[in-house]
Amino acid sequence: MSDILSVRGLKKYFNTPHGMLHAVDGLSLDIEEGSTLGMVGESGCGKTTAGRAILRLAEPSAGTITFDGEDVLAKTGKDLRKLREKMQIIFQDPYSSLNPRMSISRLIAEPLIIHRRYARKADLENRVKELMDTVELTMRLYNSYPHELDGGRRQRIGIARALALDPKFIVCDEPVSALDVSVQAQILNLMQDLQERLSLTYLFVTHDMSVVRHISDKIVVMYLGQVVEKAPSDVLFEEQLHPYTKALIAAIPSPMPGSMEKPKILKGELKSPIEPKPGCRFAPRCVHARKVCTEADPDLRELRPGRFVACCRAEEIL
Amino acid sequence: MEQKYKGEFAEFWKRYRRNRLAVVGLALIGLYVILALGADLLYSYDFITGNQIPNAFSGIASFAEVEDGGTVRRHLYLLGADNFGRDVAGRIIHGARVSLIIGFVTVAFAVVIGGSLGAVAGYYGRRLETVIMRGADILLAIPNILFALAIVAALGPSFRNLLLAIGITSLPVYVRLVRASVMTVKDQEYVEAARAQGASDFRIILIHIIPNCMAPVIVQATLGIAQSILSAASLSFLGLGIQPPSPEWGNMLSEARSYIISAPHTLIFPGLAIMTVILAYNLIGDGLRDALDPKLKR
Amino acid sequence: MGTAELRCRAYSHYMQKKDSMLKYIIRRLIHLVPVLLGVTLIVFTLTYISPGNPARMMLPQDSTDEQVAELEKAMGLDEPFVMQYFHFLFGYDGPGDSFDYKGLWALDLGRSYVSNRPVFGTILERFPNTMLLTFLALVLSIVISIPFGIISATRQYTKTDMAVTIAALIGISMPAFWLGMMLIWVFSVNLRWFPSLANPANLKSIILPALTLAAMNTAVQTRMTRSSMLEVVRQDYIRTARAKGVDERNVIYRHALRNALIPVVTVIGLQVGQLLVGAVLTETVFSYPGIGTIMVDAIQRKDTPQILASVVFVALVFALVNLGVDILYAFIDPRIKAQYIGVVRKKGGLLNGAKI
Amino acid sequence: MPDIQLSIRDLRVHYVTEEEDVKAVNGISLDIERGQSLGLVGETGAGKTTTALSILKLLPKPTGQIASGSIMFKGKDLALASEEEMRKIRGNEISMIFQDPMTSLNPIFTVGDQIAEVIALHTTISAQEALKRAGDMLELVGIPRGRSNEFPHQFSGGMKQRVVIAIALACNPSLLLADEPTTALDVTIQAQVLAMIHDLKTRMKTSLLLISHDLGVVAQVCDTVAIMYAGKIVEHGPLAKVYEKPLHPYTEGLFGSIPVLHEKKKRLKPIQGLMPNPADLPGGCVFHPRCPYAQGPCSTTVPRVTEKGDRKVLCLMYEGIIENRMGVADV
Repeated sequence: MSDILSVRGLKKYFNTPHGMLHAVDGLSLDIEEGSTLGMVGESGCGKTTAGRAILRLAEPSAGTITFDGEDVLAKTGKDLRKLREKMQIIFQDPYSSLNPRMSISRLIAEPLIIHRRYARKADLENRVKELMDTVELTMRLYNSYPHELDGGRRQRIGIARALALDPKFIVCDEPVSALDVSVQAQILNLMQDLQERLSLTYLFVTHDMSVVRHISDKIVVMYLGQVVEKAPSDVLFEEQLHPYTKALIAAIPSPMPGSMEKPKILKGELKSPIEPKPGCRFAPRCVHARKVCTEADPDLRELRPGRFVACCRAEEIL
Repeated sequence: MEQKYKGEFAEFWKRYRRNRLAVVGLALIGLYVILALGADLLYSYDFITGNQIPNAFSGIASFAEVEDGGTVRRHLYLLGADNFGRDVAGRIIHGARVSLIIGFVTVAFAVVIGGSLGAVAGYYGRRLETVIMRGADILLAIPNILFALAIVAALGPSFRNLLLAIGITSLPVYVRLVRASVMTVKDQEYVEAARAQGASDFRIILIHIIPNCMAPVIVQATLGIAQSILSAASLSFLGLGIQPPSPEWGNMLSEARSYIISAPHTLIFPGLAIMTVILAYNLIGDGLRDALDPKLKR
Repeated sequence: MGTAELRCRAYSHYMQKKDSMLKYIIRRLIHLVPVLLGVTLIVFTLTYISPGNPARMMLPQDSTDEQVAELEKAMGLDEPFVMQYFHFLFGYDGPGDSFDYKGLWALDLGRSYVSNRPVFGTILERFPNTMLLTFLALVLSIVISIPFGIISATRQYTKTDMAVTIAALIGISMPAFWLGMMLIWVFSVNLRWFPSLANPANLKSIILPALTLAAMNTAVQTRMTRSSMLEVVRQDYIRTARAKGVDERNVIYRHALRNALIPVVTVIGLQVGQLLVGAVLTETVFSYPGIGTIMVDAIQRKDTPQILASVVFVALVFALVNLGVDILYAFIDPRIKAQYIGVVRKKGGLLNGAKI
Repeated sequence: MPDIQLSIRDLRVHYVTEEEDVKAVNGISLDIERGQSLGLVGETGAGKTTTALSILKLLPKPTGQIASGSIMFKGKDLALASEEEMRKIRGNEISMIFQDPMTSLNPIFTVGDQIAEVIALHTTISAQEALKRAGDMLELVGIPRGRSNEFPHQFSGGMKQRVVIAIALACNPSLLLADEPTTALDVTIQAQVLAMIHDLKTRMKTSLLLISHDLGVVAQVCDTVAIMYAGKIVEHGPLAKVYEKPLHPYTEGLFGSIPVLHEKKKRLKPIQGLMPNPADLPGGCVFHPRCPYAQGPCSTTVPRVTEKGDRKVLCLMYEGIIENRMGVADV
């Protein structure tokens, strides 16, 4: 399988009243066609911004993005709009991502109208019905409005809309975080089924470790705008190479009876990456931090085959 | 499509109706509109502007001989007569026409021009925004009536200048409002979703942004009509608006001022007319605010 | 380095660093300059384009065109627009001495065409009268509106609330000049309690104009206090206060009120400016010698320098008042204050003056 | 003989508006022993928060009403207590931590003042002394006392929640109600806060009612668990036993819905359908429209509590009315 998306050195900075915010600071990743890459981290780690920068919904400050052999950052105007048929996004908040003045059918039809997919109204309607069927929405809701629906159904609309143009790649930005667990499971199953049926590629952005493990083939862990660890999903949960990943996984409260030992607690809190000083960004909270950690940015290096880590003391502390 | 629109309106109406005062306001405006439209049928313009001096200060609900279009007839002064013996009720009804027109025209002008400027500033930002917003700041720095006063004082009192003065002074409010509203809506995820689908800027503004920022503009416009009517009456009261003998509530009050002791009715009724119209628009504005508030929708 | 990144750096001079309060005030003052310049330009342009020749107006009816032209020259009215505006700002030194003035920066715009007195002299002389009236109206409106707003909010949907709501609605709908005349009719003409003409020397005579001027503000502030209270009472931290066992009185007056007053203060601030303007009409109704009556007289007599001076003056005061309110606002709300001053040390907090 | 701290019997809470009558809590019974911690688990709209608010009688007025039932606390029925009596209990004997730390603190008072207030309210000490005690409380929750002069906006979310906890524990309450105390926090901060709650509760011997939608969070701190669905407690028992083998189909569905860290499941087994509208609940067993084991009587017969040793369950399968298809007839 070949990589459908390659990102190299992606940066996205924001100007804030307190200084330059390095939301994404040198992100590189590849996603294999038909696979799911999970991107996980706590709030403020830049994962959402990264997802949007890849689709150029937030204009990247630097870096290169290659999608399906094309240079995404070189595209402008019509070309960019054309490219967006192939790359779509599902948003976190099913409340604010749907235009409240549009009916369900209109919401799903909108991308098809924009790209003039169907000349005849009947064809358009058929396609909308087909999409509603795909995401298991009943036809009864055809003329309803988003505010009449619950979160799960709204998220199904978001998915149907993303699927309308037959994209190859979808950025899923916390698609289930706002949902109750029983509905969350329904949506996760739906997304997995769709991936198999339509051979979709997902970039799955989330803060929920168990969800990311469930759905991803590979995972990147982000901390303050940078990738700290990258590994196949199963392997990552067996053993973590970066002290942050270790702490993150240890902190998850497990619902397994008998596993109620005290979790290892990470001291301190996340600072926002405003004009960061050089050196490992995790160092202030890291129990293993030494002087060397604050001297230079650690590189993301392949410590073991297929497993990358950005920690200069990774070998020592293992 | 039509049926859907109807559904949305029905839902809006259901929410609006909950505020009983707002319904009263709507009924009041309806009444004024009907009176203004039928003003000529009830009282001819010549009659209410022509002098009937012998009947000056006829009391409320009194009868008197009047000359109307060359014939002499008995006339009921429902709300009495003023210093020239003109029918106060007739002048109020004809004045309603003037006030309603002023309110509507000035606000339509301000909403269209100010709104467009605000939308452009809000969506494109940068230098264009800076220029537009500085302009609005300057206009806002001169208090409303004062500015209108200065404009009419400079250009001379006439109906057209009055409209212009009030129109210009109400502009900056809509510039700021629409800009703020566009900026909020612009950052909504559904706008981002539209961009992700490949929609053009034009389509995003027209289909996704404008319809979603109309609510505050509609509310403000309703209150703005009240404000315009009040400004017009104030300017006329100072002698800078509609000139007598044309009937206008403000200039009626200005004339009546001298007869506060002898003929208080000439002072009371035009004032009540202004008050009820403004009250009605305020009530409607409150009702619209509640009915259009997205927070209450869910 | 990508172009977007460069763009980011280019914008960095817009970054607002943590300022001290003083810096904030200075920045706001600097920001005020272009706005005020714009205001003067607009007002000046309006008088420039207004029909009627001041020189001809000042001369007797039978003056010749030459005489008019000579006077125009003496007044500097023959110069181009830009020069005239420049004179307006920085002073005029004409061929004769009688039309010289130092310009707006020195609060000198020459003499009135009608009374031949320095225009700002008249304004500064009468301004304290307007201030007095405005101040009384402000105090009246605050004293009435805040308690009624609170009562209305704490008894939402009761008859009291309904009465206050309707009274406030009527208040915002009543034209000030009409209300003034109605008050005169009732209290001066019929009851003979107060004089119908007001002057600053007689405090009793200012009661009616102050009430008139205060009416609209009172109504607006009452509505604002009510809705702000209702909004704050819904907040989570009010629930926290109740969960602590704070009694209802203290929940309302200590926890809710101060938060609710933050937006009310802004509105009051904006209203101060409106009061100044409302004074124009109220003063006319009560023939009170303030800036308003100067302005109306000047307009009726086409006394250009006097109109110009009074409009610019009121706009200036209006702008300064609004600036003052913004600064005050920053002091009330620690969140905003903290943007300007690093760490806040506050004397007397929650426990001071509290009945425990 | 267990020392019962709080005993709720057949509590019903309704939200009455002009348009509808929302039945948020429909006859729940609960006991919390001294020093014990009970986890109340359920999804949005199950009535968890309403239950907690009705214990403190802080239901939104005038819509929220306790329709029937009793809430016995230290020999007193809180459902009948006066506002005056409740005020003495709130923040003193029973205190509460709310979900969103960002909005739970008053923005215009310093955190020190906010902690001191609750101490001053329920003790007779001087304001000065109260402020000193507030500083002690801050240190207890891991914040330097020097920060007591700062305002809430100067703290991060996790720190704010610590302040909220300090307020809640300041008067050494015998019962602490924690309503989703960590939902708004990041996972590493959540671990810090949970560990702190657990630690303080043990040290101060406080009973705890922990409300959460997260089975993992409850597992960290609770001894017993009650699962709530549509205003009813459908299952109740010792945490280990419930987690080991759920009795109620809804509990089973909840566990089937969550992805697990330690084993890779190919597919989740979610509960079908949606939460019912609390203004229009289904007849019979409220869960029957979504229940994979539902049979004829489920739509008509309202289930009653069946006791199975130290566990309780609300399902017709255990009343012998319908066939037990879960295969856990005997516990």
